[in-house]
Amino acid sequence: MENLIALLVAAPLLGAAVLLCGGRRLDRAGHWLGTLLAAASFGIGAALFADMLGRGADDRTMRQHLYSWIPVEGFQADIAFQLDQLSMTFVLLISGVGTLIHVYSIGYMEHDERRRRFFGYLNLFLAAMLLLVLADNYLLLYVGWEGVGLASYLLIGFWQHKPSAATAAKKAFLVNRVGDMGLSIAIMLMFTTFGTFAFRPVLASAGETSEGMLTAIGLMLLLAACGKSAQVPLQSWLGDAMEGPTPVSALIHAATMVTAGVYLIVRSGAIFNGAPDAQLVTAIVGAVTLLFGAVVGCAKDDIKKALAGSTMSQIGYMVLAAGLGPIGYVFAIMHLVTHGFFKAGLFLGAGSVMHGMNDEVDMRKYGGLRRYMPVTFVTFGLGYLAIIGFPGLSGFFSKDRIIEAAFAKGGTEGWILGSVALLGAAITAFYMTRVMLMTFFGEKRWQPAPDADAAADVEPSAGHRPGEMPHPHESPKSMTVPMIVLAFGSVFAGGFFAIGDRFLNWLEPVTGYEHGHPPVSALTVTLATMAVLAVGVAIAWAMYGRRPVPVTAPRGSLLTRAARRDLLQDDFNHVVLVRGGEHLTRSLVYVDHSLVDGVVNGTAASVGGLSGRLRKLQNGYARSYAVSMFGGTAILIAATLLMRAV
Amino acid sequence: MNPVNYLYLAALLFTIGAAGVLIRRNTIVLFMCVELMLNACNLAFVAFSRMHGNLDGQIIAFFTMVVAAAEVVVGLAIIVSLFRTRHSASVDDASLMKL
Amino acid sequence: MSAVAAAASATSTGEAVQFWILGTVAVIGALATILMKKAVHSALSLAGTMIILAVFYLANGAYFLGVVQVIVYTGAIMMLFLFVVMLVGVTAADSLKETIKGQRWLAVLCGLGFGILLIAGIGNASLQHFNGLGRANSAGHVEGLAQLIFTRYVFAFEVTGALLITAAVGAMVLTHRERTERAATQRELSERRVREGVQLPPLPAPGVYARHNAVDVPGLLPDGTPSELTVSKTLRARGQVRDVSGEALADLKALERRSAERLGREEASK
Amino acid sequence: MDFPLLTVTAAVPAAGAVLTAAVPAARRTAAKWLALLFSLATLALAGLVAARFDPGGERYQLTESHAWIADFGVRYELGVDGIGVALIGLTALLVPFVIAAGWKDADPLETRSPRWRPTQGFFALILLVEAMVIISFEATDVFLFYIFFEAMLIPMYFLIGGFGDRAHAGTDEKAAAQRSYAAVKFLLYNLAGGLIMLAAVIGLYVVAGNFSLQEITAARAAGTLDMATNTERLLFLGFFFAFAVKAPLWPLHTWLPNAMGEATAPVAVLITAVVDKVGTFAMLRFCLGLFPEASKWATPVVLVLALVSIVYGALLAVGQRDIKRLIAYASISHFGFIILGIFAMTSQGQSGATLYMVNHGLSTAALMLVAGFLISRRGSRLIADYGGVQKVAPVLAGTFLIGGLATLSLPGLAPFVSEFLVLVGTFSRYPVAGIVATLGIVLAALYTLVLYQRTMTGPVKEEVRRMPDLRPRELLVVAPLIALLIGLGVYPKPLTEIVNPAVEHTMSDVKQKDPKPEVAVGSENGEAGQ
Repeated sequence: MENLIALLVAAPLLGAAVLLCGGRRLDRAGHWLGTLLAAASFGIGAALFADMLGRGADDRTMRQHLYSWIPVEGFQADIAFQLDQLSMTFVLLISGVGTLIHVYSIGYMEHDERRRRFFGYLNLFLAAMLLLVLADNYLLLYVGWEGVGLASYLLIGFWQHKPSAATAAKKAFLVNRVGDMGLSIAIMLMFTTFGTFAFRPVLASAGETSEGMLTAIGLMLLLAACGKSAQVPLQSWLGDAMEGPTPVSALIHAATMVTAGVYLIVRSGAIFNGAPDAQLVTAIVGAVTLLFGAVVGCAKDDIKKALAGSTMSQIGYMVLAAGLGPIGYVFAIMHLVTHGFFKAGLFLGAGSVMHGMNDEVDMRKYGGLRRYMPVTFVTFGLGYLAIIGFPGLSGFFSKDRIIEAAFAKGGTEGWILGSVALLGAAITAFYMTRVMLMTFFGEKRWQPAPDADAAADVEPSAGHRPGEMPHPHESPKSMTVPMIVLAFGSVFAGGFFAIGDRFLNWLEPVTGYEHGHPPVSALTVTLATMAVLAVGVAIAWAMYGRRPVPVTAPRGSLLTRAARRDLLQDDFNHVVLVRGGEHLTRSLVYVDHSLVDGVVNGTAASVGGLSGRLRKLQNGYARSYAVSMFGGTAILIAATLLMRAV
Repeated sequence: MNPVNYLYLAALLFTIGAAGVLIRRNTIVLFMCVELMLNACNLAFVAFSRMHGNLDGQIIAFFTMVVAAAEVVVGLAIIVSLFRTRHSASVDDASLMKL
Repeated sequence: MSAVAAAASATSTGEAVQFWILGTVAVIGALATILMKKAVHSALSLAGTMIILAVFYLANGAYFLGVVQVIVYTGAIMMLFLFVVMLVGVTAADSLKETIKGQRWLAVLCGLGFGILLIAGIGNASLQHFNGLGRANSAGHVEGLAQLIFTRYVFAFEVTGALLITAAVGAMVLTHRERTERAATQRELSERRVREGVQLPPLPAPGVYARHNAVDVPGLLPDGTPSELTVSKTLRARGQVRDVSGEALADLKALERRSAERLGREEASK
Repeated sequence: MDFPLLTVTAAVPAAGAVLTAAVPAARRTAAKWLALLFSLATLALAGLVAARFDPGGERYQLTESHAWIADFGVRYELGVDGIGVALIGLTALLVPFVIAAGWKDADPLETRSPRWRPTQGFFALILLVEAMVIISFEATDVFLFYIFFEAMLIPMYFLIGGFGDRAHAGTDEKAAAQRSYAAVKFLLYNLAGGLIMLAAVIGLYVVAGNFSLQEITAARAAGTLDMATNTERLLFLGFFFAFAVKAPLWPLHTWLPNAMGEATAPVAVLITAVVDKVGTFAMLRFCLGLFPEASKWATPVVLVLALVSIVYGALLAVGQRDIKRLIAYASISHFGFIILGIFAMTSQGQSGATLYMVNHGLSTAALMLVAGFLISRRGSRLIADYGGVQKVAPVLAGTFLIGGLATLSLPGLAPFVSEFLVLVGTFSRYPVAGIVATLGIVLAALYTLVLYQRTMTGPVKEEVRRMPDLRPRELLVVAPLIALLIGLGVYPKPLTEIVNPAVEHTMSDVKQKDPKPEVAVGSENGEAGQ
């Protein structure tokens, strides 16, 4: 069975290669091929899962060594895979959700002339993401890590003719590169410390090095995770990434890629366990992002950006949980999986709504859609209930455990982290209710499609004409079926995992687990969560359910306006990094031209000038030459006399 | 009187001649200055001859004279042809050597 | 200085007197050579200096050279100079104004430096012994020279001969102008004049007959102004045209004054 | 005596140059094919060299040695180690692409005059450069190396100055002036370096008594040849200066943007991917081999200069408005990495630097050639003149993107392997330098993506609306390069196998050992590697 692991990656990679190099001949069948290969990957994953379930808990790790990748003295990097329970979880999530989204895209991208390429990119993403979770060393993980970055770049910028999309893609890649710097430094640190960067030896001997070194490695890994998982301070790209087609947002920027950071932290648990400082920083980053994303989510009128804020916030929960150490790892992953279901479902629902509304993304121009799009409404509603943590649904189980674990961290930080998590839950309830109410309830606030000038800014997937009023309609089967499947996951996954601690037992051999002792009882935490949840929903109802929503956004408070602008982080980046960078490069161009080149050109010019002067001595007058001759003779005589005198 | 004085005189005449070469522009005068320099040398040679008590210095002076004669012949011919083409006897007019 | 050395290096008082007087004159002559405006004057000064040098040669026992100096240098070479000066223009005076920037200062500086160094060098050398030519001239002075020239310096002598011949040929080649085309005949010349139509008749004669007996005086036009055309091209090129128009007027004035004087005297005598 | 394979490998392109130059004016297509044929023959010979080279064997193989100038101990000595084989392979590989990409570059210069044969001249010069570069990689006699190191300037000068880029914003006269400025600058910079090196070469002879690299290295290793510390340092500086100009290292780099900007894209590839490699190669072979102690002495300064090159080159690349100059500055940044790897003096760093030389050649060739195709279509080198090309010419845009991704060292493409090796190698000995160098990763992404965004994405500009996609000839040039980039990125083992022994020898020359990891888990790792 081990030998099948490579096929998990190979299948979608083959799809990407064929679809991207195949040319227009494949235009008609390309999307089926892509979907098929994604499904094949899922099938192989399922087979391996079945095989793994058949083994004992300690014997579940499978390995496959393909070949030595970079054989250099003292440096061994292998193309080798490791499939354990943690990787397996991800494989199933990635290939499962991935396949569903392939199916969804068949309908969503129907009108796009470049659909073949879209599927090629999606396959490329799947391959890279699977490589990321299957790698048995950090360097190979890095390959997948950058690979998903590339796929994300290509997919965000899929509609490249839109300058905003191209810019967003570039921004995503660049911000991720900053994170990648962290990862590469972490790998270099590992290499100098352990002489290797394969998971097994590094994690096994993590305890043998100093805590300072582990903290350094941990912080660098955290930097990488921040870039990929859009955590503060590297979160700014995620909102812009919503320029990509909606299935991309669902797959990459909600369910899978952005959770890679969590995977990285959990995978490197042994390192973090030895570095409490790094853990604390991780938890703080998670908590800050949790609030940050939630606040941003409250202010956005763009449905996808509101969901993006929510994604950020939910990943903040996961990072927070991962930062808690062994008491949180399992719940981080559990929340990751349930989040994968409901957030993908929510995004697909948003895509469906946009599909029916002439690609309008402004929620203020929605309203009352529940009657026109019943399936979307129901699936989106279930996802909504799941994310806010409605009792019994997925989010309830996973989020509740994280809040509990945060309190269980103990001490002041436990209280602070727990309260932040609790507060986050309230805000989540608020903004998700807001999205729900603005989209599906209330009166119709539909607007005619923007005119041709603005049309360039709109996703061209649906063939609508400018100036036309939207005719909301339910999406085709290829789109609704994945939504339904994901809705099932949103409803039942949490319960399935949590009841009987199934998920805990499954992952514990890999991540380890220790039971925390929260200062308050688990029931209290649950009840408190329920209470803040109710408050959040109630406030949202009061603001958006009871009274009509204005079509143009009110000016709002200072916080709202800041939140609309992503809490001014972009402005900060713009002023400090972009402007500063521009000035730096411009002045360096000047320096290069005038100083570095100037010195050389100046030398040349002064030699030329000196020659010009000397040339003037050559005036053609025989008498002048005679003077120099005569002077020369005099000097020679003087020299002779001097020599004699000496 | 110390016969070395002849040498001093020769040196003085030589220097005057050289200065003349540098100062004068008229090719003919310039040439005369060259002759003056040559004569100064001859004087020195003759004085040396007397000092050393052999005739070699005089022989050299003699050769110098012959060579000077040849030189004058050719030099004056050059001056004449130069004057024919340029209508000027100034050395500064023959300054085509400059860049 | 020891007495013996002093005696060996001493010369007669007569020679000393001669040296100081003639030496001074030689230096003055040399200075005049380089400072005189007119080439003729320079040549004459140089000739003088050379004659004095001939005397010094004689004083130093180089009788042959002294004579040769007078005959060859002063007699032949300097005459050659004078011929050339005449060819080029006797009266043409040089402007002593320096045209090359800094040349004169540099020349003076170099000259002074060089001279001082030379004199210092001579002073520095240990030239105290004066052997005299007594032994060398024992077989007769000219014979002694001849013996050296035809034995030790015979090759140099031969080469000098070759040099002289070469110089003579070179001088001829340099001054000789090969005719590259047939000389125009009288007929062709007149035809060209007619064709160009600038000056059909022969050029007007210089003012030789009217007032003056030299060819450098231009003929006067009816209004009394001199005509350049009447003077030879060479003189014009040299700028040696003499303007005598003023002279004529002055003469006229003088005539009038004299006549007035005479008349006045006559009037006075009345 | 064995078949003189190395001589023949260098002689074939030289003969090709002569024959190409002799083709009559009317048959210029024949000249092109002839040149291509000879470059392919050279490639085959280079393949043979690689095949006959035994990685486990002697340090220098396929050696040839003949007396040349006996009075000065100059010998005609050739021999290759793994690094040489890799770089000869790179050169022989790239030149056919350069010729194919420059197929029509000399056409605008053609006139009706039967005497004036620019096409023949262009291709003959390219082959001449190839011959000289190959023999530089082969020479194990310092003097022999020096001669060809300098001689290759002459054909390069004519290639830059005589066959410049026609795409120019200014008037023809201005363009010609800039071209000749670039060519003269190239020549003067490199000549200055070369002159200083000549002094050092003579100095080396005075000290060592011969020019043989092998003998001197052996004598130094055996301790029979002592150099005074200062002498060694001065000689090292003399050699290093010439190589740093050629490489080019900050602040001696300013000739490169001019030369690459003004030359046509294939010639620019020749400059940066082939000729400049002689500089870095020579640092590894001559500076480290002949003057190990002085190299260690100079390491801190060289590392700082390399770091400055990396960051400075990248920042300037961001600020460029001209596509080709941007690539030139990116190259300066990459050369910084190569030099960093060489002077980090770890086996990872040096293996990485050697791989980097090859991979940088491939990636820059891919990016530059596609940029050249792009420029030839629009007739402008300014980034601002493009926009939305992706929409009208997707294949061109795609290949451009892959070239760009290779330049930014995306994992999975060949440059990543080398860049990471350099970084790890540097980091393990000089952590701060390693961290500063990683900044280059971010900046590389910045300039590449900015370039791609501004030229390829966004609304389609009116001037590029009719731009044709890549033609078959052009695709044929780019596709193998891209395939190689991917292939060597995924499976670099053939290359590392050749290079590793040579690196070990160099490491023993400088008597350096890799730093040991803090926690010894090496045995377990080795097990995992099986």
